[in-house]
Amino acid sequence: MSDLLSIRGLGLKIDGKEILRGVDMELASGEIKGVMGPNGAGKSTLLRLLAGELQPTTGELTLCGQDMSERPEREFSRDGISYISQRPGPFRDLTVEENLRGAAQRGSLFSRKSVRGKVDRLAKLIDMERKTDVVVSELSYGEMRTLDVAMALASEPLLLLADEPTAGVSGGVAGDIVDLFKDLCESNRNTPFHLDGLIFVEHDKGTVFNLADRVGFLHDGRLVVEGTPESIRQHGVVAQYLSEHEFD
Amino acid sequence: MNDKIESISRRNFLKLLGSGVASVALLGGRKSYAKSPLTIGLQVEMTGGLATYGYWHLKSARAAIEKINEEGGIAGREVKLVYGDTETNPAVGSRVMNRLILREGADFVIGSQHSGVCLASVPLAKRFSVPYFPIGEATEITGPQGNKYVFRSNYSVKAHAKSGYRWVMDNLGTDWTVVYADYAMGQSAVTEWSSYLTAAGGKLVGKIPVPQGTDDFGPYLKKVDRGRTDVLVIILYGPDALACLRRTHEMGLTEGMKVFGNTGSVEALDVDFPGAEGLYSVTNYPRRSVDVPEELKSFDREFRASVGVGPDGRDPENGKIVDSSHYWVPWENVHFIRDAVSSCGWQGDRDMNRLIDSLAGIVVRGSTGHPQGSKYIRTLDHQGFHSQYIQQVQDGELSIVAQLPPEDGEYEPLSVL
Amino acid sequence: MELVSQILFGLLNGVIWGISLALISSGLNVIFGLLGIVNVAHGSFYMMGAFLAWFLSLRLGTFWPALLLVPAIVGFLGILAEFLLKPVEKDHSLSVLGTFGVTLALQGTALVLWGGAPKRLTSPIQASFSLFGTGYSYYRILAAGVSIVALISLWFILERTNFGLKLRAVREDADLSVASGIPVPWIYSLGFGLGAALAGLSGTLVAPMVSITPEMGLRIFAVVFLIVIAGGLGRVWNAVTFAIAFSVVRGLLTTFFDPTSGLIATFILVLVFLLFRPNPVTSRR
Amino acid sequence: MFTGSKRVLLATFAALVPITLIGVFPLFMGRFQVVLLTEIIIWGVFALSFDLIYGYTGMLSFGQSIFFGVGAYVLTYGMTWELGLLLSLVMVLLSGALLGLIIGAVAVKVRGAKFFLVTLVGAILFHLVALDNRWLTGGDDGLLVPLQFGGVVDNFYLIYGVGLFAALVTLVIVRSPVGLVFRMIKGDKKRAELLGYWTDGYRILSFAISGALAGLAGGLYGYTTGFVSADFFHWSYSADAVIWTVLGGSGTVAGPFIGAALLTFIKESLSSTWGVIYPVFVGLLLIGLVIGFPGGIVGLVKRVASWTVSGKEGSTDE
Repeated sequence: MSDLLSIRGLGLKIDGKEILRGVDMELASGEIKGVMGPNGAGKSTLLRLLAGELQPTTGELTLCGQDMSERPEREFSRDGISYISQRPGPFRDLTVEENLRGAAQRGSLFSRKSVRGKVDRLAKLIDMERKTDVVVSELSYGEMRTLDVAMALASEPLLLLADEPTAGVSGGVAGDIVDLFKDLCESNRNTPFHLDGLIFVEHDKGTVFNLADRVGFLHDGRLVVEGTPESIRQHGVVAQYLSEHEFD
Repeated sequence: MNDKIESISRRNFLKLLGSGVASVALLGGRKSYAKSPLTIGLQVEMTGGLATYGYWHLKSARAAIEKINEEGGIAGREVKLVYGDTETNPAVGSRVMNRLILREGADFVIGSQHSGVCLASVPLAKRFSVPYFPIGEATEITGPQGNKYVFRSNYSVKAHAKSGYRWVMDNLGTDWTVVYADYAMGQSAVTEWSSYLTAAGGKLVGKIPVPQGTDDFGPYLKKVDRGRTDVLVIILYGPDALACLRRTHEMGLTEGMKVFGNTGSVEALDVDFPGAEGLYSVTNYPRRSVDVPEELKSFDREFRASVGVGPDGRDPENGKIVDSSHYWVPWENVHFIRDAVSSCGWQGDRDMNRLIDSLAGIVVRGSTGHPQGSKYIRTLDHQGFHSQYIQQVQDGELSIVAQLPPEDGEYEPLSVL
Repeated sequence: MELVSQILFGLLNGVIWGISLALISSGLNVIFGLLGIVNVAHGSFYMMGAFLAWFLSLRLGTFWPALLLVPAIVGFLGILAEFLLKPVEKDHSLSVLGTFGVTLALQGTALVLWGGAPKRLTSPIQASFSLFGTGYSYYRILAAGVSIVALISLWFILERTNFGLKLRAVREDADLSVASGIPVPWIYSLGFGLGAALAGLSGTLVAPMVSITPEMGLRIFAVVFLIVIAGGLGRVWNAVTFAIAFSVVRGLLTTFFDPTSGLIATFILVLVFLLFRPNPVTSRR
Repeated sequence: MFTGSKRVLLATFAALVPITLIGVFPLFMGRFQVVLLTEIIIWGVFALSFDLIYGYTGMLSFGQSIFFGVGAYVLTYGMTWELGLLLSLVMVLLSGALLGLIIGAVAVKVRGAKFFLVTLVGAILFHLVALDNRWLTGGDDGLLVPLQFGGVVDNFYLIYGVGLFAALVTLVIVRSPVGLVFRMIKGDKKRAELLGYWTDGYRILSFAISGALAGLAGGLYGYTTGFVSADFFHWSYSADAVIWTVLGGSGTVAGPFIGAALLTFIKESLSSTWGVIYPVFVGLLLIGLVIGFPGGIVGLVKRVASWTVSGKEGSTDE
């Protein structure tokens, strides 16, 4: 089976500062990948590059065999990549329903019925059917993050990129989000909102080792090591990092 | 009288706010004519670029109406003044015209000093069949853009040029450089003056357009060809004229060259500054009493006393300088209305044609009602012709150096009504 | 020969006017470039400066005290305006609206207090000298000199004083500034006041050279904004260079072409520059 | 809407009452009030055009006077060439939209303060060009519009009809999926782009629709007054639209009309003495609105309504 995503020698320089250097990574279909690393290692930057928000200085980026490195940002979403950024992203002045509709209608602007059906399903998926008319600015932080997940799913992506989706969210809600990711990745290809792949950045190592099939460890802009959760723990740098963040 | 108008509109406003839509219905609508006062509307520049003129126009119209009411009104009817501020802006001026006619029930409207406002109001005069007396000087107002309801008793740009160019050629010189405002008024003035000049064998050495609102006249005045120019003609208005004159002086252009300005150049300005000294310009009426011709002196005295202008051309109360070239126009227009209404026995709309007939071709002599002197309104295009003066700044004061008769300004009508 | 003298005159005259423009632009550069507040009212501070200079000169019988008094008064007006608009100063759209309100209020006040008729202030120095065959007033040279002194002082304040350091740091990292004990709201107020005072000084200096009207602020503010943006936000010397370049180019274009077309051409040039210049915010040092 | 059908009904009813009242206004009012109301409707449409790009799409433009002026002149020439009112108005709409596309395509390259400046300079440029080309525009002195004028009341109903049409079209657009994208762009342009929208395209589209509406207002104004001049391009007309919208409530269809009505009315009712301080009043009002009531009058009404009606937040767009 071909790789869903493949990056080769990806690098990024901003104002002469190297943020990422020569990162190689593959994501097989159906795979969940966690990305770890200390602050400033370039985790979020990597995700933003994959989401098209930033343009790499060097290297190439292929999605399902298509070269994406020269494409404008919006086409990443159209080609099946969704991205949940580090900060809550819903439009604060719009209602939950409008946010979902806005995310869901992109490919089918004028088929109101199908959009409406999708919005209903999404609201149900995140258990917000009763809150559709609430303006986002009145939601709790956890609810906003959950809404972020639903909005990311609305375009029915192949690949989801999530930047610390559970940080700052209460344990229960965080668990729900993790479970939802797991379900969607493991679900049948024909289920609505099925995910073909997931890359997430997370500080909480419990979540990482629980959710990920494979884990990559970034340090100082380089992908130091990548492997299964079991194998990666043994690696020197990772072990040191883990011991330093015992109580994360 | 003024207070009454103001309080009505304020009450009007409060009613609409307070009790909603219906209550105003009682105040709207056009009055019936039976014994009601005759209403004269005035479009006036109280704010904006020509506010200095508006201050005097209101005083002038008000004084004329007060005087006529003391004398028993017009054809036995009391005269009422209604006015509105155009903000020197055609859009607002057009709304004022609507309000004066439709809400205040003006039977006549005396126009604005601003040509744009006048042009915007001309179609409304026709639409509502209300005689309109514009003051703005754009030639087209009594030309292709005019209509039979429009009467201008004062000079147009073309009349000023026609009347003045000869004197300038004979007395100041035949080789001119013109510095002018690069927008409608300046452009049409420069066309008129220079075409009369060249037709009479004079020479236009240079034509220097200056955009509106220029602070720095240096580069423009630097273009003046000093060796070949006799007369520097300045066609600028208000702040621009002031800035230009000061720089002319600073750059030493006043030495060895005569400077001549159009009517707007020093109108209502204090001319007691070095750059203005020696400047010649045209005016419709002397600023100071001493310069008024002997036969008009007694009328001038009464006129000034009524409006509130001192013999030095200033408001005795606050020292504001009068726009002497124009402030007589509202006063005289009120009297033109009186003359025409009394002579034709006008009562209301159905007598309109008779009124128009008696205004067209009307001839008046110098009198208290027409202190500026003899003049006539031509039948063909409803343009008025009167005498004009050449004035010069001498020792910080404007003094008259020549008087030009009405015939000098007469030109072929641009179009016939 | 005549042409050469015209060009030389145009160049020098352009530089002299450009320095006044540079002074008012530098004021906006502090407010907009450094603090990031979109201050549409900047032209009105300039207008107020000119009116106050005229008013004080008539009252005091001499021009010179205005050079100190007017910037102080206008600077205070600036602080007052900033204080009012503090809640919205971070939002570009709302601060455009708010400062536009300030513009209307100031312009209206000038109109009510002093009327719409153009005011003229007699130049405190009447003498002039001959420049390429035409007279040129010493006052213009003096005004340019005072402007240069003010610009150097501004540079000194920004680069060499503690206040300047804070002023430059406050927008870069507001959190950090708080942490290091700088009273951020005060930096904003004083910075705004400093910018307004510079506009006031510029207004004072040009007062004896122009016709003073309530509209003079609106006429200049778009140009000032263009200069600050084109020169790069927050860069004092770039804005100065641009102001002079703009003034010279405009002078030459309007001299040798039909002036309104020249004005149009200048605006189009600046507009193109504005649209296609790489984003000055990210290219900041 | 999912659950808000009752609210939509209520809002529709709330909108129908004033619309009907305005419709029967000429039956009770004097001619001047009718003329004034006609003008207010035109200004309302003009302000609405600004609201579409500012209140909905989040772009603070001072360039609306460009379209106003162009609309007025296109109508003038349409009438001069005897194309008839309807065809002239269609031409006005098309030219406004086309110009909006062009100017929009240039202006969306920049954002924030630069966008404001680019549109402002655009208006200054158009004004200068109009002043400089008297053969086309008549400059300051302007041109007369050949009218087939049918009287104050007839004209009122014409403008009333067109105004209603403009408001309805706008309402449909802002309520449509496209309108949702506009509002998303206003909220967070980057985020909308991330969701796959070509935001610059939508911004240009918004500009074009707004240009058509502003042009329509200009055309109607020229038709009503019978006079157009280069002055119509002056950016102070844009500034008026901005102030009306902010006062009435941006991001609503009713707001611009309410703001235009209120300020035109206040100005018209002020005596000459008070007229002088009107600009000061408007300036202070604007400052107060920006720091105190960013939602304008409609926002205030909504807030009061949500206090009284069981605290449920309303989001009606009428």
